[in-house]
Amino acid sequence: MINKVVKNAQEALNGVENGMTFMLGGFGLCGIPENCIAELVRLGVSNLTCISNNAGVDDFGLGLLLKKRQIKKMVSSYVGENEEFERQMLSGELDVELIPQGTLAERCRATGAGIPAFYTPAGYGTEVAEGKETREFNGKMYVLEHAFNPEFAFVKAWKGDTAGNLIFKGTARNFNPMMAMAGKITVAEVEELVEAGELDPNQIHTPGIFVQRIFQGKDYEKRIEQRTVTPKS
Amino acid sequence: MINKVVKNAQEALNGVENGMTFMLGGFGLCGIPENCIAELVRLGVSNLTCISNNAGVDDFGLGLLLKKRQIKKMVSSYVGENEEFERQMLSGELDVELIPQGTLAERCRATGAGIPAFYTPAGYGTEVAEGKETREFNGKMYVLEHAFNPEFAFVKAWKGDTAGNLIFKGTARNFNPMMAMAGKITVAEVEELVEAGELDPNQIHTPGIFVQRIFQGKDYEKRIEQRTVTPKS
Amino acid sequence: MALSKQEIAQRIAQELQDKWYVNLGIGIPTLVANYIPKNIDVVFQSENGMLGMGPFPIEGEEDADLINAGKQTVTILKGSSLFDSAMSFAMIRGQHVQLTVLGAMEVSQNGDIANWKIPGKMVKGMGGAMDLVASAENIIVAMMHTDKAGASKLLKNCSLPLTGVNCVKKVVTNLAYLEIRNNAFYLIERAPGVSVEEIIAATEGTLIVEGEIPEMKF
Amino acid sequence: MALSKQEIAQRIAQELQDKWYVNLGIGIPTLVANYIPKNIDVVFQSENGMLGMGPFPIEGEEDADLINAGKQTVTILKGSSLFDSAMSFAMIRGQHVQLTVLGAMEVSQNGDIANWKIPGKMVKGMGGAMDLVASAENIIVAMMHTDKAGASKLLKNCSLPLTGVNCVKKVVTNLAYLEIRNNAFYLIERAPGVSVEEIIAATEGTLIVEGEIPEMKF
Repeated sequence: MINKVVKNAQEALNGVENGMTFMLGGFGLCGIPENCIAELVRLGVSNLTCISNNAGVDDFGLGLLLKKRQIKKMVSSYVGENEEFERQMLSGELDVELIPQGTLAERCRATGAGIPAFYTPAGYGTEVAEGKETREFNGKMYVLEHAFNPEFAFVKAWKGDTAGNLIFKGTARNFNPMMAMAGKITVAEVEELVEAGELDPNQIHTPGIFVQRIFQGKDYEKRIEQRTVTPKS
Repeated sequence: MINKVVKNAQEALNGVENGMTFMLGGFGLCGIPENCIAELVRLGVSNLTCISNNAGVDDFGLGLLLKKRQIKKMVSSYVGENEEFERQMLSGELDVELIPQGTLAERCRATGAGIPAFYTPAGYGTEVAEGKETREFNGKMYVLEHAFNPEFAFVKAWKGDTAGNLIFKGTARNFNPMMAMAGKITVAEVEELVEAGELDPNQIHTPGIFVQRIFQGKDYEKRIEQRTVTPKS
Repeated sequence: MALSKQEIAQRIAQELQDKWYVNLGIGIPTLVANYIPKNIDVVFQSENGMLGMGPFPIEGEEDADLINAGKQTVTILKGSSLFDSAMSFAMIRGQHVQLTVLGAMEVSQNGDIANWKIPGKMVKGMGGAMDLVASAENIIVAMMHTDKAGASKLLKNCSLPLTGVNCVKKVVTNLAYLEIRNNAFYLIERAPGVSVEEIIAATEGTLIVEGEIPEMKF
Repeated sequence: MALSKQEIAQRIAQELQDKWYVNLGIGIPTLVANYIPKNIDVVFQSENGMLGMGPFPIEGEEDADLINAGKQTVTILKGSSLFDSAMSFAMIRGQHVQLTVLGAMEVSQNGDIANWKIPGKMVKGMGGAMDLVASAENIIVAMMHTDKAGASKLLKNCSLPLTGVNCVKKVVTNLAYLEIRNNAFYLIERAPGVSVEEIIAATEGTLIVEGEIPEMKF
């Protein structure tokens, strides 16, 4: 089996440059590639376009890159948890493209699946559809949406093997599998890296073919945004 | 959790009528809904349109329906294992629409995913693209393909629970998950039906929302088409 | 008395039907889960990738890998399933989810809804709302009838950027339960103690009042 | 001597590169798996839903739930993964598979290929071939140079319904290894003992012969 293992985030991000377009997995702070983001901060690459459902919070996730002004443009569906983001956006420092969450997910999948474009009902009749082709199918209106073209995809998995196969946990799966499919170079960081053959082939979420580099992540913080609980009775 | 269990194939096929369009999972004879097919034969419904990657063999799988002339039209990608099929097709008794396998899979998924149409490169420049819209994206030509509109989908899973969640085994997965998404009524037959909660939620291939009826299958033959082996040394 | 947010949620819960899969938006809609009629089975879909969303975890059992679309820690139930965002929105766009409940800043009498952007002031993004409203067969909007200054939020035309067009069929506000059809709001029920006149005064869009309007029952 | 089917497969195997994912069609292409150079890692994709296809099972260990695209019983390897058909063709259309090897009834000098239908006589269907040839960056065709009657299958234009257009870059036949470019077949290697003249005689399409043509080495 082809071995995809690299030593660490530093080696995994080899080739990352200013001005590139990245996809980053995660929903809120759940399932984000913490190690890769930290390495992007360390590298100081700038003028980045980041495709990610959210933009982190002020002091974690993509918020770390925003604070250092490394991001030129965000492509997201919801960015409501980040004041620095809102400030940069309203002041015009940051270019922002907001797209419906399902369209974002499907565009990521399309990118990896060799589908250049597809029709979706989401956003028809709204400013999201402005300038886009619309079309009727069976009496309902749809918008034509296109694939992305990212240089790197950074994803975070629960378990991964040396062949690049990934298994995600809980709702930390979210955008990670589609983004893994979409990267020209896909980097996977995992909480637990095992030998090929240790994962059940029937239960793999992302087949290794989509992953170019995989490494054992470290120091996961896995911060919780809204700690909601039922009091012990 | 919503309970989807029905007693048997007979109850599961309630509402099936002449002239309907069905999807049937399976690749070759691997992962086909044996119990549902047997019940379709017993019911004797006719003038059916069947969307299925293959058409079975002369005396098993969809071949059983072909032999009884219950099928008016087949929508498939490969039908090379069935002499009765070839005879009916060449004589004009059977209407056949052959479409590329990846296009078939993606059209099934699109049907269930609310995507009315998408572009694929498969078949461009061939008779498959005749009469279809073609279009250039990034210097390459693509064909516009549409979703299906089946009344029932019949799928076969390895394990299923009372909530309709499904897990497939090996390459018996094939078209079953996308077809499960696509049926107005999706019937799942399973080798092992368990209580909700017994399957790992993280490892479910088809979430129960897509399944309207599920039943414990019986008498699985699971015939092998090409028994290829390495001799014991 | 105008309804509290809890009561709005409680009234909406009466619209749930047995065997429905339901997506609840952030805010008042989330509260609907607390008032499910005892005799029916419904399953909550969370668009970040969960079917069969359970209650908040017992204190100390929070799992950072198990959150809902509002980023709150939640639990799974027996029969739950977990999946990726493409699968999640396949369910939504493919109309496998029978009901969407969401909040709104404005609703118009032709069923348009605005809830994601105030130009120049606030842009949080639409999240999954545009997919939900463009796809769901049943959409109930949970909202205040008027803004803090008393201006109606049930309008002839929305003034804010739209989330979806011609999609909202039912609205439950602090004052009333209304249905949208024929380019008008039809008053179906009043909040207990709220008069038809108060509702007329609080509604900018065309309001149809046919016959006696009953009070909501809880 | 013209190559045997095994030798055609063996010559094609020399084109494999380290770390490639490869899809092998039914027939001669399947045999390529038997000749992988020792020093490289390649992974075979089977379009019915398997990555990391292993050899045929030991007698008695056949599993009806584990077959390849030719419906033959196979095995998995350490690091294999299993998936559905939509995922499988996502890999193929998305160009994650580096090489496709397949058979053909006809190939033309502009890279068209026909391999799925003989009008009025035989229609087995295209299976995954149209997706594969429309997507793969590297396509090698394994075929006989002529039909049983001696007529060339390397043509100016295909006469049979096409599987794909302008897609084939390399052809390995029982007589030769050829590359397709500039609307012509370029003769690169001869089968051992086969003369350039024999190949010219067996090729209907434009054949370019530049300099000395070496024999294949095994």
